[in-house]
Amino acid sequence: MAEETKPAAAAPPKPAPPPGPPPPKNPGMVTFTIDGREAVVKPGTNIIEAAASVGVSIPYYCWHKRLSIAANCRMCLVEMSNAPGGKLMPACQMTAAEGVAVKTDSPKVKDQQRATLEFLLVNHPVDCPICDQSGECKLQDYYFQYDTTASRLDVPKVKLGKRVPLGKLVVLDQERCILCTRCVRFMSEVRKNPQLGVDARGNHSVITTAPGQPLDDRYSGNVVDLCPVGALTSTDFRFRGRVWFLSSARSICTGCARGCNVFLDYMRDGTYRYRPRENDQVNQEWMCDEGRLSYKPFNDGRVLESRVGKARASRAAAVAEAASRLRTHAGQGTLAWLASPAASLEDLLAAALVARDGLELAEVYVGGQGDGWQDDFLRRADQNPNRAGLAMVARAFGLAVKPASDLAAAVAEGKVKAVWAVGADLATPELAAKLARAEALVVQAVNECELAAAATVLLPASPAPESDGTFVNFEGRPQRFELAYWPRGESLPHWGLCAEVGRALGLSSRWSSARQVYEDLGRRVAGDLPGFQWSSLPSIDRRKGLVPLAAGTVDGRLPGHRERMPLDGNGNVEWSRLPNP
Amino acid sequence: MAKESDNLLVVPPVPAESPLDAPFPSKRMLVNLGPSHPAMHGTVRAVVELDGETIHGMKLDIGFLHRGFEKTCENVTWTQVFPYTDRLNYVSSIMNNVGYAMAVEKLCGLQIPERAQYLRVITSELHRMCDHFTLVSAMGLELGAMTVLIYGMEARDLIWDRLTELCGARLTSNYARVGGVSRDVPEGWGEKVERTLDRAAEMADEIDRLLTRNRIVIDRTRGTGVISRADAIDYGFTGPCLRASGEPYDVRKASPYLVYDRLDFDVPVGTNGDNFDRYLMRMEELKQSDRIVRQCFAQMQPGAIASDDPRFVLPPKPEVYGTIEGAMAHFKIIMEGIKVPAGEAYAYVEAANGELGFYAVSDGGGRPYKLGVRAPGWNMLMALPQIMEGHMLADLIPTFDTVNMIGGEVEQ
Amino acid sequence: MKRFVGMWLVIGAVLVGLVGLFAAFYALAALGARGAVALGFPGFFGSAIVNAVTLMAVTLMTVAALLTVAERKWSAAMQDRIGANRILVLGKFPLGGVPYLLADALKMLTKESIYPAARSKFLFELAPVLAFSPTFALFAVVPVGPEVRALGQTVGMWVANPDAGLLWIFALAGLSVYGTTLAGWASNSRVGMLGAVRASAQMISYEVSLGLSLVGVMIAYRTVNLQAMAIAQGVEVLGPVPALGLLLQPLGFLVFFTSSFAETKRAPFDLPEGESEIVGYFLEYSGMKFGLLFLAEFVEVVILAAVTTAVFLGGWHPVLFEGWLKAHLDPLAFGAVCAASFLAKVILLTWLQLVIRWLLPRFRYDQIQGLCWKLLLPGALVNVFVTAAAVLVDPSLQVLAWIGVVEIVAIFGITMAVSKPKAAHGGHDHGDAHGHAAHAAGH
Amino acid sequence: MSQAALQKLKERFPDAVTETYAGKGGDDVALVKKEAIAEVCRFLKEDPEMLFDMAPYITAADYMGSEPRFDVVYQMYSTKKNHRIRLRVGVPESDPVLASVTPIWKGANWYERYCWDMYGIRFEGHPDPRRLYMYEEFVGHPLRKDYSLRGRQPLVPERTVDEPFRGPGPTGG
Amino acid sequence: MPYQIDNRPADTRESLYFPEIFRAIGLVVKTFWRNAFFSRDPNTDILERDRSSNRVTTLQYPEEKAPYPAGYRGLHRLVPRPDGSPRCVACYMCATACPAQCIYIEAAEVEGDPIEKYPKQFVIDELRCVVCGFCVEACPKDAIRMDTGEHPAPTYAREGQIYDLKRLLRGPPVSYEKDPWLVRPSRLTDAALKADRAAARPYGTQGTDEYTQTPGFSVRELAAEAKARGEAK
Repeated sequence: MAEETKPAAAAPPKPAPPPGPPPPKNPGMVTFTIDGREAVVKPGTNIIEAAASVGVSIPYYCWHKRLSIAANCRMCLVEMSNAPGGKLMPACQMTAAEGVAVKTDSPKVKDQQRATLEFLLVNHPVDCPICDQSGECKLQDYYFQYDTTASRLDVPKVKLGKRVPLGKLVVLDQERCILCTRCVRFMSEVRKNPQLGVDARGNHSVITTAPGQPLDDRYSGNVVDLCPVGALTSTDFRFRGRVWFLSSARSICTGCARGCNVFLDYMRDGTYRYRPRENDQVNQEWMCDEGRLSYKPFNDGRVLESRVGKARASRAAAVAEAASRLRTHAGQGTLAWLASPAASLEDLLAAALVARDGLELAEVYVGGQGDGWQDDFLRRADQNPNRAGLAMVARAFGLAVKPASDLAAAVAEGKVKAVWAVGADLATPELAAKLARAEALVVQAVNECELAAAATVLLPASPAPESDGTFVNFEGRPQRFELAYWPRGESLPHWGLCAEVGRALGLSSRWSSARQVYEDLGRRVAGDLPGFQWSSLPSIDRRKGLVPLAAGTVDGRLPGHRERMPLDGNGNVEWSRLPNP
Repeated sequence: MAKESDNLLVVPPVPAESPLDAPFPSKRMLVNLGPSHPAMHGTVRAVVELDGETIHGMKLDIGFLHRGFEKTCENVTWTQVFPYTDRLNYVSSIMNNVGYAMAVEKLCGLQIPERAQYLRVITSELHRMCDHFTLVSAMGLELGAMTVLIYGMEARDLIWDRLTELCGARLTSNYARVGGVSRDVPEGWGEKVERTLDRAAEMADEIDRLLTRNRIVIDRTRGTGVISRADAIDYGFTGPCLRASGEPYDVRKASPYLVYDRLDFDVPVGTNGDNFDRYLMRMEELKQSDRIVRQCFAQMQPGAIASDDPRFVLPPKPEVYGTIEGAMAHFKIIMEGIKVPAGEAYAYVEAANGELGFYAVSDGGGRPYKLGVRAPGWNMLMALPQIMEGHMLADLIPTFDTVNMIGGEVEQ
Repeated sequence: MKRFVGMWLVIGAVLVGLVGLFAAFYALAALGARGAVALGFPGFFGSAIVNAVTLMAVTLMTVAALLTVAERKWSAAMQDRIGANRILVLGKFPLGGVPYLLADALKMLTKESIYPAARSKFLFELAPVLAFSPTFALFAVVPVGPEVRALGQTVGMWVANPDAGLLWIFALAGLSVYGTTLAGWASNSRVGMLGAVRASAQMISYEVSLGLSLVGVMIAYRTVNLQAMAIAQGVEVLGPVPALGLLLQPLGFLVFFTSSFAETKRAPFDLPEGESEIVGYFLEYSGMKFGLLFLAEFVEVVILAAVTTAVFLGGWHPVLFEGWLKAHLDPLAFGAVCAASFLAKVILLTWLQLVIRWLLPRFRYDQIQGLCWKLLLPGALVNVFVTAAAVLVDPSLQVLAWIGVVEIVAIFGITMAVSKPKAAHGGHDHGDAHGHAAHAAGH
Repeated sequence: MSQAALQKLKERFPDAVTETYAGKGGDDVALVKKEAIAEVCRFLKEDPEMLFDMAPYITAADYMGSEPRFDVVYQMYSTKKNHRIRLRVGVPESDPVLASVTPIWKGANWYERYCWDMYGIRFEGHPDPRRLYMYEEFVGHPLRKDYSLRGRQPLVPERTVDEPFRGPGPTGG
Repeated sequence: MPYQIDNRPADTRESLYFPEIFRAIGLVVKTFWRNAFFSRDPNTDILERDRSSNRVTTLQYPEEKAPYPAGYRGLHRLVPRPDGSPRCVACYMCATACPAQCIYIEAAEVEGDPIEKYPKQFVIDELRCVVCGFCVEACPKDAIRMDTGEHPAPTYAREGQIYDLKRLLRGPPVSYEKDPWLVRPSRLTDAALKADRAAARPYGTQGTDEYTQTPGFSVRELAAEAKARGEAK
């Protein structure tokens, strides 16, 4: 901001170009100018990307770098010195050529942009108030950036279907659609499952599925993200919140072992949606519908209070109770540790330390969700995000890994009388019923489930968005996720609960953040995670669409929000002052 | 001010020329005036060291009303700042609105329509009158003359009634907007205002007759709270308090903004820089404001009341209700705030108590990156310990009043 | 117009009521005298006891208490307001705010008394009593009405009639300083202490001019007995004009009135209170103790108005139609009319005090001393010398009366003369909205 | 408005004045090195062609992430010449100390205290370097961009205060 | 042009104190006389009062209320549609524009209606409200107004200041002339709509702000046409 009026560095005077086709300035690369700035790109790069590389943004709707080029929105037209007859050329379709001068801000281009926007808006309904897209809508952005002229509309708008359910997850508003066909191309090119198409002509063109055929692809949710306007919206997120109130955290989908990178959009202490986050090695920028909905357990059916037996107890009392029950069985061979592969690496590290040092255990039983479906695109059969991480931790602490069914058998035989379950997910209810017969069942659970219901001591655990942590996906790739909001209710992340249990057992486990856990114990697994830096999250712009609004409010609070978390002077939560005595 | 750093309790006795003038050896007394005290505007705390009734040291402790104005403004959109500026100098809120709007417009390079400029001047001057009425009547009150207070309040409230008709609220007017003002005048408002001005002038005349030539008032105010012209400038005094010291600096004349250069008004100037001059200054400025408002009504032409730049000004409601273009612009402005071009600007207006400046920094986003307020009362409050040195305790109160420190703006 | 007539009707009714009341008081005093005689005491003994109740406990306290309401209503009328009227009797009648009297008393009595921890315990309790009782006792020597023969007894409308009546007033007025000073000192508060110091300094200074201003009256009437003064003021001196203190001693009146104002510690002499500077000597008091201090002030207002009336405004003489009234009325009725007129004058004076109290700004500590020692005291001294000389020249007071007339005319003339600013200032007077041509030309 | 003054300043202090430019709306701005601020201010006040006699409005801004991090801004006005100038002084986070201009203008006093209070920029030679709004025990400087919006200040325990004005805070001692 | 104020010291006459004091007393006594002895003009518009005999400017508040001017920013209300449902579509613009964050909205979906969205919950915390009027300015539907000419009634408990949908939804269904959402196949005929609008009278007198005085909008007929066309289809 300080530089606003500083004179721009004067460009050095250019030598007169030699006659004839000049040799490439940078061999192997293409050198050309955009708005007077010189750009050097690989051959074959289109103008939009080339322009972006030198900080010039060209508006576009239909172009997408992972889809084929349609050039049908006409928003990206630019002036190119090599265009025949001075025609405006679509920047998405044109590749950079040596020595070409591209102009993106000439009056002609500006006029064209205005004309295109006006055209796109002629039939657009006045739906901003009820449209979920407003706030991250490219029509709004570009209108405000490139047009801002008032309407000259003097004809009725075309009336089309307002609420056409395409599939379970996607609903279409045909009036808002600008027919960029990104969704159509996604279905046919990426999914190779061409369920969407454009029907009819002219004003009556609409996106549609084949008659009687719903959009039931298992990756259909991606078309919602792809849609640059509010035509395709998610039935799941529909009307639940306004996007400018949402903040995003970089997170990892917990739906399967793939570990798709996602933005976790949250408001206050609720998760509102997942949006895929770009990572070429893992998920490009897609995710499956099932994963997209896998945030729901973060909000619903949570265990938020500690229980001893069926009675509510303070967390401190419950931890003491749990420790005393576990202690009586420790070293007797009648105690078992059941770990969930849905817990993060830090959770498991902390738990393993307590299990080995505090409870003198030498084996770990692995619970977790049972297998689901798998395909050759993203989805893995293993529905737990951190099974590989669990294996690493077990190896690091020298614990034998056994399946949960063995534990059920041992409990049934009476060999194991006490179970400490870190994470309560089990493949089948029967397994839970078998475990429930244990004399002492200390469960740290995120959600209410059979095992939680059967627990003799139940401690509330927090899911991924309420802590930092790491998941190791099926390929052994460690992926960090970050804290979105503070733990709800009385809950703590597993590592926090393990720290308390460990302290009650006489260990000196005093971690106050996942980072500390990793710094403390991470070196044990570091050999398995070459090159992994705990603090390095890929730095990607956190939000698409709207920039500000963590959330449009004076003190960072949302409308109607009330203080809940005890924070210290730096805005960090004071764990010691969390609501428990 | 050199004494500021000294410990209050060990101020050495003033050396006397003759033994008879030597101060009576007495123990000094430390008295806390405020933060809750009937005469402390807002919640200022003054620690006064007294020798008998004479002030030998004084320290001011402010911050009891600090609301974090700047921090708050950095976290709301440019538009949402307006209600907060209302609460700076809460007696004359529109001048704060206008000052802030001008700072933002300076950043945006925005020209506002002429009618809006006239409306800003009219409302500013009306609020200046409110402020001055409050001051002179409150000075009466603090000297003990209750009747004067009520007369002043009567006039002020009549003006506030007119402003209510215009902007919908008595005190928190929230009237100016980036690019103009929020509303046009109601039917017949001008004529009503002129009648109100007549009444206000009548009340001012009565206050004048009750106070000005009364010897008790002259004794109490003349020669008390004196600040010399050089000192006043050195302390950064502006407005009536500076002019009372003899320096004819008035932002409206020195660097005319809005339409002040088209209006015919004069700047009264005092000589002594004492309470009496400051009081008289306000009485004179009441008359000048009266002139300005009447001239504005005579000159003002119908027209737009807000700029039509769609980047900064909300589109007209018909467009929002009826067209997608309007709705989108409306949404963009409200969701993200006005995108003020990056840069920094300092805009200043002549508020009731002096130069009110806003130093605004934008990073190109929808919210102020930094918003500093140069509140005129700050400098005058700063000088108070020096002004009061050696005066009597009873003079502190009228001086406090005539420098007219407003807690809202000084403590932000 | 209805209200205009109504107000006068109310005033008339009040006056008539007062006449009736005082007639009753005379009768009661006579009964008391008879009773005393019957018991073998002198008659005035009984009438004094009855008068102590009727005058001091009833009349004085009622007037002082009503003054708290009057202060609100009268100040409201001055300030374009309505004043206290939200307590409605039978849900309908505000009765001019009089019910506030009861509400205030109830409030004062039921409020919690808050004590500063470091007070002087005994003196803190004592101070309000000390402040209240001497002022209260001042009223004992004020002659409210003439001596009248009723029910076979000669009774006066006073509690006591000592020969040294004025000296009693000085003495007791001097005592009331203690209450104020102790209140400020005993509460162990710095601002309270400041108030107390101011109060004592101010009251002691003003007692000097208060006393000196009355010396002239003493010389003129050759007495310090208040009743004798009242009688002396009924004597005609300039034709039909009686020898009122106001006529003989306009300067003395001004000095006395000002000084008595200072004695009551009311604006513009309310430095001990100075609610915008130091909150006053009673800062730490609450509940009924504050109420006593507060009431003491009002009692003082009434009493000093009464003394002023007795000394300067002709005492109980109705002045107008006095001869006619005396000739045509029963002595007791005449006495009642006199007493009522005395009270009417007292009310008029308290009203004047209130007007001044709401109107004028407060002095500063040094200015108040300056006013006393530099203006009032010389004025009073001059007055004493002039009076003495005039009386020496003409014991029939004619010369003194003429001097008084001259003084009154001078005061009136000086008041009506208007000082003009030296430099012409034109164009800025109000009402001349378009008269800015001079300045316009200047641009 | 006062390009001449700006020119003169630049000529007089070629090293200290790193840059001059006309800001938004024609404000004249000079970037001044922090070591020279007192000298520059004294010149501005006393030079017969400058005469910026009115006490400046001093405020600061926190450009977190850029270097120098803080920017102390002086808005000056001359009643004699009726011109204005703005000085901007970059202050690094590592050494947030500036020379005080209170000895030059008395009116700079509270503004400098304000900058200390709100931004943690210290002014050397200031006669009364206390906080302005906040109490002495206040932790942090609220207008810094990294000061938490939703944070809580630690409670100050009750204790005896010997010096009634300063309080028991760290500088009150 | 600067001119000197008249700040001369007190001259001999004035320094006698009493002349100016007597004059001031005279002025006040005159006022006292008028106010005490003549009746008050009870006109609620103070400016219009007859001041020749009595100058009192008091309003006896609960009995006499000064009418709030047309543009007064009073208590909020949500404007109903003619059928009684809120016109609000829960777009959160008001909540976004509110500098005090006093508006809380929960949106829900309307089944089988092109409006699609309505506020299931709309709460204004009047204790947090700073009465700036930005919510009204921000509303793209003319659904929230501050034209009630009232202010929040005092309550003993905080809860009383929490205004929910039920308390907010009131007043006449006045409308900005053009309401594009009315193109939905309403249960209301055009005639009934017209009658409703004719019957509906805004609070207070004629408004002066741009919302109440917006001129007719050219797309109005077009919407009707579109509706007709939709029915024809």
